[in-house]
Amino acid sequence: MKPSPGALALKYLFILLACAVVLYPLLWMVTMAFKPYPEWTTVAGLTWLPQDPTWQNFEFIFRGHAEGLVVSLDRTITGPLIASLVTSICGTALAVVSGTLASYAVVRFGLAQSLPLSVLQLRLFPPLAVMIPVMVMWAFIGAVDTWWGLSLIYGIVTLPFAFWLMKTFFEEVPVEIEDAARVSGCSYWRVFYRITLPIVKPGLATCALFVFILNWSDYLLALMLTQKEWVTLPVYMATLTSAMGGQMYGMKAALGVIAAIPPVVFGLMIQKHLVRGLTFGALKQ
Amino acid sequence: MSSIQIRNVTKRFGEFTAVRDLSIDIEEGEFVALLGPSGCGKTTTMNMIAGLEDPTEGQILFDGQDLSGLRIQDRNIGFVFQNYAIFTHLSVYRNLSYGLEVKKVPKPEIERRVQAMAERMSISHRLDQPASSLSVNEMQKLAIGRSAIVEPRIFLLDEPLSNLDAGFRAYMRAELKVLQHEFGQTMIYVTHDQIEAMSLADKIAIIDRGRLMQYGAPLDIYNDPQNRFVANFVGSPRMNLVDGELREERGTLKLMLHGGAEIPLSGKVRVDFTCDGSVHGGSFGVRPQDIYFGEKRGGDDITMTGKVEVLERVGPKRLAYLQVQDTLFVAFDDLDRLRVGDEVPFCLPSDKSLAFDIDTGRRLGGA
Amino acid sequence: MTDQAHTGATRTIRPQGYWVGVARDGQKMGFWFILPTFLLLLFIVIFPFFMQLYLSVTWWTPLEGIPWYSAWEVFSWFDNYLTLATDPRLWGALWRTALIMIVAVPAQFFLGMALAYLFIDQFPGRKLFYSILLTPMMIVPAVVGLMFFLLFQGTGPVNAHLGLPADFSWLTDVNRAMISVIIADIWQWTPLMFLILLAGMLGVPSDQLLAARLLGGSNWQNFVKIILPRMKTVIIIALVLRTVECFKIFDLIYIMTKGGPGVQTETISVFLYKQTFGDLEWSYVAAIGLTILIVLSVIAAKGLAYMARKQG
Amino acid sequence: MPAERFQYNNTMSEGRAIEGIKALQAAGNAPAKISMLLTDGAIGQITNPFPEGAPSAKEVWERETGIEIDIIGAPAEDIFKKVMQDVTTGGGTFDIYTGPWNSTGDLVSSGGAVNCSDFVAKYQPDWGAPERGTTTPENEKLLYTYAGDYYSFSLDGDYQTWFYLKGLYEDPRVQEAFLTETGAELKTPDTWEEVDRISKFFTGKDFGNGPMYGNGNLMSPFWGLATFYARFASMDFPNFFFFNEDGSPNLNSELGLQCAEEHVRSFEWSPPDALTFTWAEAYATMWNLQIPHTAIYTNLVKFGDGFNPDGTPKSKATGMIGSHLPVGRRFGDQINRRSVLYYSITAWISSQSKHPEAVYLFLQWLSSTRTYTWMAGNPGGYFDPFQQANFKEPLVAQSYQPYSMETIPATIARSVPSINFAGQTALDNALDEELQAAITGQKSVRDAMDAAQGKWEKIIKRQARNGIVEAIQASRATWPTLVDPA
Repeated sequence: MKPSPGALALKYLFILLACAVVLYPLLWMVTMAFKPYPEWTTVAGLTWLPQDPTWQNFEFIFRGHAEGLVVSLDRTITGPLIASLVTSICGTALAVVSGTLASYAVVRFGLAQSLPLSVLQLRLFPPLAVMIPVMVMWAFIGAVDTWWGLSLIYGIVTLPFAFWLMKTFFEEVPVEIEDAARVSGCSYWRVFYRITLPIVKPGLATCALFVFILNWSDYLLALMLTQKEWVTLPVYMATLTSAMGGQMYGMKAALGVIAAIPPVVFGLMIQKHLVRGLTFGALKQ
Repeated sequence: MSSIQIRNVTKRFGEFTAVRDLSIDIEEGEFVALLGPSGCGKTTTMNMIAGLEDPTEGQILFDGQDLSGLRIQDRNIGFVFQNYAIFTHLSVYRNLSYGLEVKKVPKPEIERRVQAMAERMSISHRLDQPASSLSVNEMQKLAIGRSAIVEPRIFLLDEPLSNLDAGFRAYMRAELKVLQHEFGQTMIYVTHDQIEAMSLADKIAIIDRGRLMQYGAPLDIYNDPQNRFVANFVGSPRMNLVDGELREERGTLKLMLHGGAEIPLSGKVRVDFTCDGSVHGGSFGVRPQDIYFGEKRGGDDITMTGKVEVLERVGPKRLAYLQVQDTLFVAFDDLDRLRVGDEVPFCLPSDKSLAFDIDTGRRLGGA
Repeated sequence: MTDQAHTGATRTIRPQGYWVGVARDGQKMGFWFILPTFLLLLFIVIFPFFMQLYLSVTWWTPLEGIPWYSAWEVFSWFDNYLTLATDPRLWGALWRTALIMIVAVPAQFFLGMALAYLFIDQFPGRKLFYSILLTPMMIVPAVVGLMFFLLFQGTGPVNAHLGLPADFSWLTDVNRAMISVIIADIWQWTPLMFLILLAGMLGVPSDQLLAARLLGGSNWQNFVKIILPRMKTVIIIALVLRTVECFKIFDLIYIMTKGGPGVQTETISVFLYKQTFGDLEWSYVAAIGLTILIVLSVIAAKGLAYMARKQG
Repeated sequence: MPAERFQYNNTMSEGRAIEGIKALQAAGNAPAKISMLLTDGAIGQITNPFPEGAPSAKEVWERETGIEIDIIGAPAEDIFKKVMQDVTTGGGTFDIYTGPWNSTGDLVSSGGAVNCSDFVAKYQPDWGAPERGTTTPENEKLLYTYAGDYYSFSLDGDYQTWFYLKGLYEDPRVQEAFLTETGAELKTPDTWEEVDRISKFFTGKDFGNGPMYGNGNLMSPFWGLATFYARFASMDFPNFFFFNEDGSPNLNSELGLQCAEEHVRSFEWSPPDALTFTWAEAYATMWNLQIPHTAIYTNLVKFGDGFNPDGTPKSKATGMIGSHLPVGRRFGDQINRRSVLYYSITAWISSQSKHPEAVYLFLQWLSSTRTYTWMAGNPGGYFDPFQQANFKEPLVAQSYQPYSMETIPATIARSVPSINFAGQTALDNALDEELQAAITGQKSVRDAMDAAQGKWEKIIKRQARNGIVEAIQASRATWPTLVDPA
């Protein structure tokens, strides 16, 4: 019962069309990153591939200046890149560790049965609705524009994902294995540490990558809680303008490409599990 | 109601050939079982009949007509899945009515037919309940009823009894037979259970590794297996099949068995073995119930002596395992007088014994 | 064999709290395990709630020259709440947020559903196409904003491809700015719908689909009567998820249009951002924030209760 | 120091600053580093060496004092958000904020800026020095003080100045076409009426450089307010104030409405993307010869007229640009030419700075007439000249073209201040939104101005206890009364 060739052709047509729509903006940004100034707009005619490909845009954001450009940057991409990495990783660690522990306790010990929903509610509210008190708190504890301050808020806002994702993974661990270990005299901690954790290790990795993507993607929190030392990539990208040239499209595109790569790579790696994370495990696979 | 002709059908999945050059003719109104060990290609065959798979080569004709251009939904084929594929999100009623609903049958008509079918399958009392609340047995009935209600041209059943508990299975086996008569429909039935096949089917197609081994009425297949595979597969307990080398010694043809025992051949079975001079290795087959103890009843019957190793009670009778050198024969101890350890003579009836070519598995001589 | 064979689930679902009351040392460890999450939750809930409650009944702004905790000096009763009820800009922002939800979420849903339907069965290239189609949702929203900002420039490729003049503006046109933003949102989030709906669709047991086809149902009939009803939960999850996220939309818009032209693309988040850092109306923002929190909490509670009732 | 003209000694403002720092250092009262939040387009002027072979201002300072200057850039439109973020979160990230001059009031009332009156008394900067400093003592007050005290350090001269394509105006083909179409001779405009007539004429015309747009003035959110305020100020003779004596706004008065009508109508003649333009895109339209004239920031010339070091022209418009006095309205035989001071990068000392005195001294050094003149000539950023000394400096004239050296000071003398008191951001935003609504056609001009008036009244009411009415009255006093004969 093969579909008719016509139906198949139509199907491919649709899929190719969808792929084209998906790739169109991406391609424009990627090629823009390699275009020199005169090709940034279509005034000189529409060209997909850079006519005169250049590393100038990348050179500029990494070195602060580039051959043939009058303008220069006071801060290169290095700081924001490190800031993005450090805060995303630390925020991820915080979310994954606390989320893992709490979800295990909920799944195995039946503690705090209301916790799953409370955690979920955290994700419901627009961050801007609570930003003022958060800023005041962060200022009070001296966390504004620090790596740990940003990591802390990242850890908090991505906690729901870590918690729910790990919950679904723990629910899949056959309790008999743990029982067996219990019977042979292991303490609860040993069972968790020696038996359960190794079993959910792939899940843990998935969860960590997933949470990392979320943290890396943040713009708003970094916009409000950083000033200079710990400005992250997306915030830095949005501020790239110059006195004479206005918007530096090429450089922004180069930055965009750099900022886009890690989540896309990680995302494709954990493709299979994405759906669980994004639906808070509500959708069993 | 249709007749079906399967013509030289081959199905390949990449490198793997699931069905090879299969030809079967199924008459209108016949009840045919596709029988074989798991993985033999019987389900693939059925899927091809249903149109779920296209044959790689060959044709499947319904009343002489090739339906391969037709979409599945237009073929009007009843199909009962192994796990029934009940629409668990719908009520029992909606399950039954689905096939009629989608064909835009008028409401009162649907109502009438659903009621009748529910009555027939004795699930009327559950019509309004969600199908997910049914027991397995009821699901089975629902699945059959759901397919039957649209009056399909043929009816395909994929291992329909395998999920049932033993008691209900026996009941359902009888019920299926009744249903088939009532519907009068061509039914094709896939099973790996030869007893089911033997007791239900008008005809059985035995399939092994994608090849049709034999196709015929159950008794014909039982009495007259055309090859060693069929002989081995059909019948319970299994036929004794002993392999050896044919040797002519002083005018007597003997089958020298591995391990030292030998069977002197005479009568019909001897003729069978000798009808093809090129055959050197043979397989001797005799059903346990044909072996007898005591006096030779026919002149050509073959007498052997063996030691009773084990006695096993099967229903009212006992099975005796007789050790002859390294070879084991199984026979019914119909007189109930054997004891373990006895050294007893027994007879193999020549005219009921079968001869096979050990290399090709082909039946030698025969009818 | 109840529903198990039909949901395709092969694993046994463990009861929650399997070890409840097993032993005290277990409980104790569970307590320590929960503590960090619990503290983080308290940390982010308690103080913000009370601070907003406090600020929202004053006129305090950072321009006041007194610290926020002295805000009682400019106590204003419910003035902020009265303002809020009649502030056309706030309601405009809410309406625009709703508009984005009303247009983008269904569009994402239908596109995602159509794509998912195409991906039910195997075909050559499926994996590759699947990966390509998922890419947008993994890209940093700020970068997506930048991409569409570039695309929709007068001198950008969209105009060039559509043969429109460079002065056909998108981001600065009253109506087209919103369209551009919605297009960007649809571009980024249709893949999420696709992902979830496909997972749901693949969860429909294939033999039931076959059975439906064999019974004579057309593809459309089977889709409506068999696939869709079975996907109900998944569909609800997908829609709720996108609606909630859509309500929060900020990055994309702030980078593409900063809420402009005028306030044409100003959503509730952009509005709050501008009020917070532009107009510095902190007490007013606190009142709005608190109202949003309360309204959303009530909706969430009602929704969950409804779901629970449906399931029970 | 690059040139004799920029050298200073202990008797000069810069020298006093350096001496002061040395004293502080000796007392252990100076930081090792001063961090400065700066509009990103201005950074080059502090960090780029200028002129050829000389060091940068930053290098000179660091060499003389050993105190490192750490500069953090932010986009001009958003910088004050960052400032307020730092103030409200008590981040203490920066010693120096910069931002629009207009925001001084907001910053001061939020307690974010240090009152420098004592330091000014102690170190005597030359901001108002005769012949070198601001054009008038009032101007010094306007730029450096708020509510009678010194808080701000002017680093810019954003008086909207008129530039036009002289080459185009003088083209006989253009002149003839203009005469035929309008019956008048094409010359630089004196009044807004003439501006609009010329704008209308050029829109859609092609004189060999593609179709033109008549209106080059900024119309976009935030930046477009300058255009509106300049037009507004000249509605009455000699001035039309934004607020009356009692603090009530004038937005939906008859003249206010007329001004808004004119402003909105002028968008017809603007480039279609004008609503997204920052000054940079607006400059480009003139550099590409797409607009005939504009009232805009003076560095339009610096980046677009003249030649690059390699000899190539800076833009297509090189050699074609001229400038003229602000336009106004004819009242009898007089014209009230008015421009507006809007944005104008200004520095403040963060009240969270741990070493305000040292930071003050750095800013005094930077903003004193010699250092500042030197920086104003540097093409690496957009700090614009505004001190008398600046206009006498050949390096500045080279950057800003000799024709600007007359018109800019003349424009300064005829400029009104835009809004600068606590609540300014809210006031400007409220008006801006309504203007944009009118320009984009979502509201009628009358509805928009009524709404803006309402919002302003509300803000004034709320800010009354913070002394906004007094601030308005003080501001009115600083408006120029100078008028020109017709």
